[in-house]
Amino acid sequence: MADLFQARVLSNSEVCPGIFSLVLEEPRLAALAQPGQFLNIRVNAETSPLLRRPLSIHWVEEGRVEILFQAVGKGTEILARVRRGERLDVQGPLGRGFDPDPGDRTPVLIGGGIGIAPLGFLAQRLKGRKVLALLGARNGEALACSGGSKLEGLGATVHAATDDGSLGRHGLVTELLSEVPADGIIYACGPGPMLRAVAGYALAKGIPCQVSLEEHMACGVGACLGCICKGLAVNGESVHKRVCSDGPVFDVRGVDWS
Amino acid sequence: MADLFQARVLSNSEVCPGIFSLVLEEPRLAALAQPGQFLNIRVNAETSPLLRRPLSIHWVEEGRVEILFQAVGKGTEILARVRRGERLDVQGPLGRGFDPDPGDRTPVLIGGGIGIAPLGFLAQRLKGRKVLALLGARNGEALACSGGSKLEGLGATVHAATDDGSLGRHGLVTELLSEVPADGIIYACGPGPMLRAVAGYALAKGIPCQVSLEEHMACGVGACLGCICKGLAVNGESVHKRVCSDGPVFDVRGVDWS
Amino acid sequence: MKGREVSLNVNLGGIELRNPVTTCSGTYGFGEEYAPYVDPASLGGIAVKGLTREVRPGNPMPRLAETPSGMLNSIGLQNPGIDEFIARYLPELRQLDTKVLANIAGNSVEDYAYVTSRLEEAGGIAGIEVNISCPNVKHGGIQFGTDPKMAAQVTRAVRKNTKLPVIVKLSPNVTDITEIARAVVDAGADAVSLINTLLGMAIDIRSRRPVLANVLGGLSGPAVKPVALRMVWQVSQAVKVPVLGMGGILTATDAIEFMLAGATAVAVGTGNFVNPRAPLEIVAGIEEYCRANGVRDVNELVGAAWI
Amino acid sequence: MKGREVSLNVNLGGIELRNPVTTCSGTYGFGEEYAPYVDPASLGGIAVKGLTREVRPGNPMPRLAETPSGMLNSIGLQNPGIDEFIARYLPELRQLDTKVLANIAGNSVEDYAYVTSRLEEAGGIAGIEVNISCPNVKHGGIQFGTDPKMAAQVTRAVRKNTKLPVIVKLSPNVTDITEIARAVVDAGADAVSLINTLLGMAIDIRSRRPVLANVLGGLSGPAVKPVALRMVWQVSQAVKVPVLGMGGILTATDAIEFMLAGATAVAVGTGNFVNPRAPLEIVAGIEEYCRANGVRDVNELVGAAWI
Ligand SMILES: Cc1cc2nc3c(=O)[nH]c(=O)nc-3n(C[C@H](O)[C@H](O)[C@H](O)COP(=O)(O)OP(=O)(O)OC[C@H]3O[C@@H](n4cnc5c(N)ncnc54)[C@H](O)[C@@H]3O)c2cc1C
Ligand SMILES: Cc1cc2nc3c(=O)[nH]c(=O)nc-3n(C[C@H](O)[C@H](O)[C@H](O)COP(=O)(O)OP(=O)(O)OC[C@H]3O[C@@H](n4cnc5c(N)ncnc54)[C@H](O)[C@@H]3O)c2cc1C
Ligand SMILES: Cc1cc2nc3c(=O)[nH]c(=O)nc-3n(C[C@H](O)[C@H](O)[C@H](O)COP(=O)(O)O)c2cc1C
Ligand SMILES: Cc1cc2nc3c(=O)[nH]c(=O)nc-3n(C[C@H](O)[C@H](O)[C@H](O)COP(=O)(O)O)c2cc1C
Ligand code: FES
Ligand code: FES
Repeated sequence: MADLFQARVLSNSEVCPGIFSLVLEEPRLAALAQPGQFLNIRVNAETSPLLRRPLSIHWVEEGRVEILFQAVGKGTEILARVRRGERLDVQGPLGRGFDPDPGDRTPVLIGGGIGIAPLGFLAQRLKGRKVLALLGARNGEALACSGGSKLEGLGATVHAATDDGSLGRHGLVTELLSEVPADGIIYACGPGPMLRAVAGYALAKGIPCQVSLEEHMACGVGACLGCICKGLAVNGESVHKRVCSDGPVFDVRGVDWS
Repeated sequence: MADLFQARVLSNSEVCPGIFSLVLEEPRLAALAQPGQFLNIRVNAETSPLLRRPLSIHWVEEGRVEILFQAVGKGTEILARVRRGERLDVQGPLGRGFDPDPGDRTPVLIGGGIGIAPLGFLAQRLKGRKVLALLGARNGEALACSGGSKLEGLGATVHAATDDGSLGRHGLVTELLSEVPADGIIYACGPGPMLRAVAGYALAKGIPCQVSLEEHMACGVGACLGCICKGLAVNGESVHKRVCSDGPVFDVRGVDWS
Repeated sequence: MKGREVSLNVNLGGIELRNPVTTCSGTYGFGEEYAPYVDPASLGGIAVKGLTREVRPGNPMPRLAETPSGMLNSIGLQNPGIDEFIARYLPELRQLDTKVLANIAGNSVEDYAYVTSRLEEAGGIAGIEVNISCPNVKHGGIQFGTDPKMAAQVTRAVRKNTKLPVIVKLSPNVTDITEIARAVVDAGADAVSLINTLLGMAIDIRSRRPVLANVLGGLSGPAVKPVALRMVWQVSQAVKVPVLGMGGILTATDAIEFMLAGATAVAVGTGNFVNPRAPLEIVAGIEEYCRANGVRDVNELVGAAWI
Repeated sequence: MKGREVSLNVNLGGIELRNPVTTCSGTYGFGEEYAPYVDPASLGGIAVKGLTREVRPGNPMPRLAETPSGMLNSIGLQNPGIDEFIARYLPELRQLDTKVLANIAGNSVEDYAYVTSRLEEAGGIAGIEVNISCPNVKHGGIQFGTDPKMAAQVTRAVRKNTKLPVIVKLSPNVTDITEIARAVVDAGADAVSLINTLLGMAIDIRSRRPVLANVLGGLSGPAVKPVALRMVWQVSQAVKVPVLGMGGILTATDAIEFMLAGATAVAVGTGNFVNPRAPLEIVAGIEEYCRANGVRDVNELVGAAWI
């Protein structure tokens, strides 16, 4: 069950330009966390910015929880200035994460940009399995520090695509989709258009696939109905699902991609 | 003329419990500043707290401007966390300060609590004169670090009163008023009731007296009419004066104390 | 320093609350979402998401925008409809050891009457909060809440169909909120709640389009507190029934301000998103304030700032 | 990267502004207080503090309260009266290389007419902004600004007594601001400005009293921006005259949002207190935005977000 923590910041550092690694010491949170879940973090005690910021869990080890975030606006910029030793108001773990049991299928982790981050934690749980990772980022450095090197460290086979061609294929990660084996199971996180392409591919090929969606959030717990996506009920009817609490991870067959 | 500065923070430290010394490196501001003037400081880039915080100039030396502040609320608590090397959005110097020419009178500086702070800068400008200081604070430590020791360092004769009796008289600084010589000229800053008592004494004895008043402010430059005090025109009529721009320092004869 | 006991009970138009702290409709789901953080038994009550006769899918996305010290929402009353509510959510809500307010909305007076009688039959709720003010639904809220005659009409229809206490929730988007308050009280409201959201909007300068798909949305959060306090101050002095105050409450200080302004009880809305434990902290803070100030009964605070 | 010239001129109901950025009445004194930070010649115009027939001492202190992302004021229209204004302040204002708007208020239609004709005689101002909405003065603002008939009456009286452009400043404390806007435009307003402050209050839980001596005050600052934007959006589509938009503008992004919503020009109020250089930065930011987006004439932005 989720809870509120005044989590102690063990470290916060810019691991590559604009990307920060924030490590929290919080054993109970670490014990509860599941891959694909997120934290809802209050960035300061003031009323502006007002809302918490949702950030995925990137890594869990020895009672520590790490997140990776990109400083893109007010909230994440304030977060970038948090220092070791301070306490951070953290709510979580929230949402439904990945189903980390691939059965006898080959796990294929597909991540774009900072969307690679949550795949790190998933790979930790898949340890011992042969994992294929298809990763895309603006350049090799961003790819490595968004989680790419950690995936490699865990023994995953990483195929890369970068916008500037500095690592792997010069292009989009979706251009690597043909490398997904027929017996694969896809776990994907990244920008909307990437997920749409991945979902289309998986549905067409009949490959099981889970995607982690993103929406602006207010409550993060399913109470406000602000973060709706179009889902499909089992009977094929279009229904509203809450990204924060019915997701953020959805089976592609449960999402209305039309 | 006042201006806006992105002033570099040279140091910011808690000099005694709850009282902070903040030193800014800003030669042009230092050159413009007059004793009794204040700075209007934006405490963060967010919209809450929204308004700047007025803080008096405590000390000016070699292109550096020091303020002393008590952490009493949202704004000052944020200010307490500012670190060396950061830039602070500072507006000033603002307001009409003390008339620092005592003529042939003996300058008597009367300060209560953090109101001692601006008297430091005044004493710097009175250097070479025989200065008497009557200071009050909650205890000896607060008195010393609010500016008391700096005044002594400049050669002023300091008579103290403290709430806990840890230094000088056990009581209020106003109980020391009888020590003001008949040829004195009073410069006072502190809580409202203290200033009222000082003004009453000075008016009754015919001793020239300038007091620094305080009001909540919005603009700090005389534009909003939010910080009004009741003044007296030369003809004795009651008029509204702006504490921020007609003051904060007023001749006691120009204030309607009724 | 456990001093004397402070009595925190208040009576909101016939509903006995164990303390004056409740949660706002639309911000607390159906009571289960915040269960990990707050035991409903420690609250005066909770209000559920607005219910309508029919299933409502709500507005298209985006539905949210953050604003300085506030937020805009245009959820569009998404809800499963009264039947599904009674079948699926009410049984669990009945188990909660707190007072449950059913918030209702509709397109017509008949809709309000229908939903009311369904709730009356079903039983298990403590009172009905009538949303005459939701600014999101084109053929609904806005008209009822801004016209005293229509507001009274809805109130009468609800009143006629239930013995439960009726709380009418007022819109702040009016010239004179006391006029509407008087009208609904004359029509039988046992209490009034205020404020609903202020009508606002946001624009994205990149796309040069409104941020919300619905264009207009409701502003809530600390930004609106001064307006909400003013309206509670005005309404509580204009009518004899108790006021449930809301709008930007995040801390015990905020809640106490509302009570001093004349609110008998308060509700936390957007504040839950910022601090899920806010309602609990507010109960504790009110109790502490009372104790520190020698207040034995929290009702002494109600309207204590009136001149 | 100096690209093509961007034309920033706008016409506000007959007043040619060199750029769309002005300052709000009551927040910019009589034009001299912000001289150390902003050269008026770089602004479209400035509005002076509200002027009345008689000298007004204003309300008792305290007059200010800070609120989340906003502030309350109850200055109570303190001003030296129209005679002293003309004698003492107008000569210097005439020297400024910018358009000066005289903001006027009154207790009666006759007061407005009188102040208008005094300004007409005196000369040297670019237009008259008629404050029918100041919520602070018991026998003035509030009634005129919330009743379409009275708003029209004041507008006609001002119109009759001057050839200068007349801008009527609307109150946000109404059910339907487009109704008032239409009424004043039909009565001869050349432009409308909005919004004035939202009526609010604050309470001090220590003293258990309202913070402001006047109890109620006007809410301004970023907190009100979503409401102001919504009203500019509504009014600019409801009337044919240009809109001067204001309410919570602090940055160029804010100002551009107002123009996209339908404002021909904008005014910075509370924002000056936070950042005295805000108006300058906004002029620069609008120009930059235009250049980056291939906008040659700032008028292209006006209402560009309309659906
Ligand atoms: C479930 C979930 C998990 C996430 N995990 C991560 C993560 O691990 N690392 C990471 O860097 N980011 C993550 N994000 C995105 C992150 O929440 C946003 O970048 C952040 O909230 C922006 O806040 P800000 O105040 O810095 O930006 P703002 O100033 O609020 O906005 C800056 C820009 O970011 C956009 N933005 C704001 N909020 C969101 C949002 N919730 N989703 C998408 N765009 C947004 C705005 O539209 C704007 O363009 C996640 C989002 C969700 C919903
Ligand atoms: C001209 C002038 C010079 C000043 N010089 C100094 C100085 O040198 N050192 C120093 O420590 N303080 C000084 N002050 C007081 C200082 O401005 C306030 O303590 C500060 O603004 C409080 O801000 P906050 O956000 O921390 O408190 P808030 O959270 O805003 O309020 C906390 C408490 O402080 C009170 N308060 C807030 N603003 C003021 C104010 N302007 N005047 C009086 N009380 C206020 C509030 O009523 C409340 O009780 C000066 C004030 C003025 C007007
Ligand atoms: C996301 C959201 C949904 C809401 N839904 C409803 C609703 O269904 N019925 C209703 O009467 N009010 C609804 N409201 C209004 C709140 O109940 C409350 O009146 C308003 O938000 C002001 O309180 P706050 O500032 O504490 O949030 C909603 C508010 C928000 C933020
Ligand atoms: C301190 C203060 C004084 C004001 N005085 C006047 C006034 O005299 N006449 C008037 O029409 N509006 C007055 N206003 C309203 C502003 O002109 C403006 O409409 C309002 O503050 C909203 O803009 P803002 O949020 O940018 O401040 C005043 C506002 C403030 C904050
Ligand atoms: S963010 Fe509130 S329901 Fe998802
Ligand atoms: S603070 Fe605005 S006039 Fe003094």
